[in-house]
Amino acid sequence: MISGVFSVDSKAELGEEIREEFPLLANNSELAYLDNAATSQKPESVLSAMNRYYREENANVHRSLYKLAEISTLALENSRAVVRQYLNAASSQEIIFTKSSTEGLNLCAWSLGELLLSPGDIVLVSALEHHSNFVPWQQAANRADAKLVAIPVNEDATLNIDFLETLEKDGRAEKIRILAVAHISNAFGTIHPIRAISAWCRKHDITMVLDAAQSLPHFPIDVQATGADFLVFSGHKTYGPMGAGVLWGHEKWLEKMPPWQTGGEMISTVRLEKSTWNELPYKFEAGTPNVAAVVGLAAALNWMIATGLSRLETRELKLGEHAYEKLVSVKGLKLYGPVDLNQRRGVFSFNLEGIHSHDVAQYLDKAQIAIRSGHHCAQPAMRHLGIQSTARASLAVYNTIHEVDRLVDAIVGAREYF
Amino acid sequence: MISGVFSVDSKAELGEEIREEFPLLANNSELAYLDNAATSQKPESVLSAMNRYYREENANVHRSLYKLAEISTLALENSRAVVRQYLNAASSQEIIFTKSSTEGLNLCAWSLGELLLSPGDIVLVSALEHHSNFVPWQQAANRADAKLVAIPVNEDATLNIDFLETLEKDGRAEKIRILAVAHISNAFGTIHPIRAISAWCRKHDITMVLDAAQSLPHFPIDVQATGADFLVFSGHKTYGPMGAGVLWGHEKWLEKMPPWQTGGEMISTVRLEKSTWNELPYKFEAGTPNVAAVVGLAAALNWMIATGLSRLETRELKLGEHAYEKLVSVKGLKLYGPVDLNQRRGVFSFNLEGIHSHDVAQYLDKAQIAIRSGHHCAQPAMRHLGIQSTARASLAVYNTIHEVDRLVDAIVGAREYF
Amino acid sequence: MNELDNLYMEIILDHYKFPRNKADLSHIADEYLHENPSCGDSLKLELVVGGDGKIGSVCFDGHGCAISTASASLMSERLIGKTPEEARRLIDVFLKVLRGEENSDSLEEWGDLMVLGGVTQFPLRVKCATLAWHAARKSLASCTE
Amino acid sequence: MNELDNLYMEIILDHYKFPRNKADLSHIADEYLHENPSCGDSLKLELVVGGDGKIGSVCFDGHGCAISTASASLMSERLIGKTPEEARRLIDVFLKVLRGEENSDSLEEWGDLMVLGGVTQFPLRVKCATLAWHAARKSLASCTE
Ligand SMILES: Cc1ncc(COP(=O)(O)O)c(C=O)c1O
Ligand SMILES: Cc1ncc(COP(=O)(O)O)c(C=O)c1O
Repeated sequence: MISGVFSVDSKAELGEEIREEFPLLANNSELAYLDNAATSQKPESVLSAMNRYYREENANVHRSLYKLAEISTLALENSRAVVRQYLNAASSQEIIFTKSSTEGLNLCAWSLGELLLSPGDIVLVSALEHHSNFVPWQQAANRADAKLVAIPVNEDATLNIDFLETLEKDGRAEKIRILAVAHISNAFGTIHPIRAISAWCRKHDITMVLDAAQSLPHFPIDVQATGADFLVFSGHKTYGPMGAGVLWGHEKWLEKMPPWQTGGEMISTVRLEKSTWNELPYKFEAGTPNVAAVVGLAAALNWMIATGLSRLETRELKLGEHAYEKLVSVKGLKLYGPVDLNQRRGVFSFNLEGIHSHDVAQYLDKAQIAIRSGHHCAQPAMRHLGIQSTARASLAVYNTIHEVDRLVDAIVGAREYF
Repeated sequence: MISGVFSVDSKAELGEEIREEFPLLANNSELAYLDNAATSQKPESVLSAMNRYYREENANVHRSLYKLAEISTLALENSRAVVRQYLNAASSQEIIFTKSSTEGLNLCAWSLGELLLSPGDIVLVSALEHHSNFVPWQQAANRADAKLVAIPVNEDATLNIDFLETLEKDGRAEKIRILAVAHISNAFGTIHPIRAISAWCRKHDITMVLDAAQSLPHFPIDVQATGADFLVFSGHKTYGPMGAGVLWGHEKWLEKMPPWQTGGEMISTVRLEKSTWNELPYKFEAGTPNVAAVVGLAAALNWMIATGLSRLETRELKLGEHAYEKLVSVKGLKLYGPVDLNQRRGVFSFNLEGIHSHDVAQYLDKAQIAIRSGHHCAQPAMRHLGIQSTARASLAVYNTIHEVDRLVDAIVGAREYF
Repeated sequence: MNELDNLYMEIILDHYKFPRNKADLSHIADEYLHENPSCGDSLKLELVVGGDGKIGSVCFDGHGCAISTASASLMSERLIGKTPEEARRLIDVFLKVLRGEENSDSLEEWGDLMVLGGVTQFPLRVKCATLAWHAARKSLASCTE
Repeated sequence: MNELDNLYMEIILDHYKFPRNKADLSHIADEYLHENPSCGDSLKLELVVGGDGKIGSVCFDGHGCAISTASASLMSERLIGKTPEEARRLIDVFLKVLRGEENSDSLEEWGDLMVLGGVTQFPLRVKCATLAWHAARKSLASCTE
């Protein structure tokens, strides 16, 4: 899944020394941080880029003529160019900075919803979505008197894609205006067949929103190759800082969509009766942008490129294989999600027989292993699968084989403790 | 305007050494940064608080049981408690973190607008508002088929408060549901009579939204004493980082208001047909919060308290008086805004006869003096006053008498250059 | 793992494995489910006040962790025989202790329940320990007001 | 202040103080105002193509800084006598140079206009220098297509 834009470096395999580039981990040598699907740690280069920004370049952007504002504006726009290139978007105008995936998805749901939805229409989501790609669409459908329909989930936490055929047969496909789906499920790690889905959307003239919050951290994505019309991701899950997210959208849609948040920077003229809007991408960026965070996000993408995208991916795949094999062999452990390793990435959701996942997580914490327990903001999926909560370990490139082994040992310990 | 919550320290007057606490300024000894109404520089303690957070405490919040997440959650909630105390809000539930004032005002306009506005209603703003407190209300009024009315502006950039009487007499006062007004005008520095306005709102049962983006940097505010129902401000203008803003609202309103952005963290249960919402303040905080920025914001407020709120204010008032006296004596310079110094704070908007403000700003930049030129996101006010643009110098506590003198000298230089 | 044992006292693990007053409450509509939104735990509670004005039975049903299950189990034992007024007072004290607003010594006379005081050292588990109590608070509010 | 002189060349200051082809265009509705949203500058433009298919007159009106006024003034001189097609080509080259997509040498044969090349060193002033040209581009689009 390496895109062709970057020279794939041929350097040696990435080793555990990568962990040392992350100050929080370097300062906590005993910590096995396995909650990467929630948020990632940040490398030194990201922290120092933000720090440098505040110490040398901080100013408000766009509207000032002095040198510092020029530098700050450049910092913002250069970061936008980095994101554009990383995603292979057609132009920088298509790159809208948000504070998070959630904000990007809300922007789509409010603005695209207003543009496209009429009473009786359908918004199609999957039952495997994170709440941030589910509730905004539910609310948008409500506002428009449209209907929310969810692609059901199979036992192995894959999408029941046959359902698309059902929608064709019973005529509902014609009424679908928007389809919103994750690239990878944050709860189970399932990789969804997004090219098949986007091809189906094309066929039925459906606008597709892709939630890449869990995929962008694991491999680069060429937005034009996805076939989607929109894509969101969060910097803080991608080795970048909190407060920097990206919404990419096709210019043809962004041009037509009404603005959502209004205020400074996004206007052209303001009169009492009526305002007109600034050009893209500013139309969708009301208020003072978080330049420092955006600079940090660009530094994170640059760090990934410099470290080598294929090396990162290779290392993660290896860790993932190891984790999978170890976990499935633990007695009394039920591992959720696809059995085919090619259909999953990074996330391992499980339960120990007779022990609540909270108690497992608490036990692991005492062994300095940080995992998550709960519904992972995916209640509809949990309900479909008839589970209340799971323990979830999720990987990033700085994790080690040893940490995975410690995880498995501690799980066995927990089984005995309770 | 010092609130009573903090022990007002009796230390000696603040001197210019305060400038050294700001790394960007310490590194640029020649820079006279006079664009503080746009954004402030940040003291070392703010930068190191954020840095420490990422190096020692970074994790996602709320939903995890491990130690690091507990620490990160505490960092978030302790910061909320700092803001609560600083504003003297009744409870932490009333403190909602946003990315900026703009986002807070949009939240109000969307959610309060939906709750309160019906066809024929009136939203009252002032013609002196920043676009971020104007356009969202214009759009909310449009959505509800309500009307936007603006309090007109006098020649000296004060509000024509007599207009409120007109509204009473012609019966329009009865139709006003929401009044949104700035505490201090970002374009002219006018302090608006907000207590008189809030008393008037009480009388007419009008919900009042106060935009404190330009006042909170200059003096502490006791939200309960303002008489307003909502207040917003931006951390980045208050010695804090970008990406952290605050919306304070009365619990009684926040409870009734529908959520605006939806997604992770803000839900209670999610079903296909319907979702229910988390308790306050989380109902309004969808998605991963920007904990680092919020930690930086709390550090900024703590820095102000530790430095001494009355000392900060005294120093700024002195700088302001000096700037005023010097500027009004420059030949060919028209200074906008109130002539009564008690009615203005921090902002000096002016034009030089026959010279466009852009050219003035460009000239000043070459003398390492950073000011702003343009409409300052206040087109309605500019139109009311019949001006196209102004040059604007705005002060913060780290500015010096010498910088103000350099400003004035360079203005004289510009007058001769062009 | 000493600290962990402070949380998972033997009494708690016992009530987790053998919860008292746990019953099938599937006859109660899902509407009346009490949920902890931050973790997915949910609980139904049935609280019956007898002719003598005292709580005759407290039953619960649901999915929860050791802490939330043990807390519900311990609570059920404690509330039976109390008047609604007494129960409300008890609940308020308990919630205050768990929120850290009152010293956990206040639980000292509560017998087995005292062990739940250890949860205060695990702030993120407080919600688990209080789920049942909030549910009881709500039931009591609706049964007498 | 050498650098500043690169921006405010004498020719620019001259065209600012004595703009050519500046006229009262209050008869043109505000709808047709061209604005630079980031700074508040605004401009009206009237461009007349004569019977010979050539631009006979270019007038502008508005409030702007030295750069935007001088640029409008210099542009007006340059466009008069050109066919709409030629004018469009000129405008496109100018915009490319100012956006940094083409070397400013391209302006070398443009006479006085060359001085505007200096603006490329002041990225935040590029919008000032191009306002009139974008306006002309729009007028030309509507006058022939
Ligand atoms: C698949 C998916 N979508 C959306 C989100 C929301 O991201 P954020 O909290 O950064 O807005 C997440 C993060 O938890 C996620 O995993
Ligand atoms: C009075 C006023 N309100 C609102 C804003 C918007 O603040 P932000 O850009 O931080 O959202 C500003 C900032 O320019 C302002 O001065």
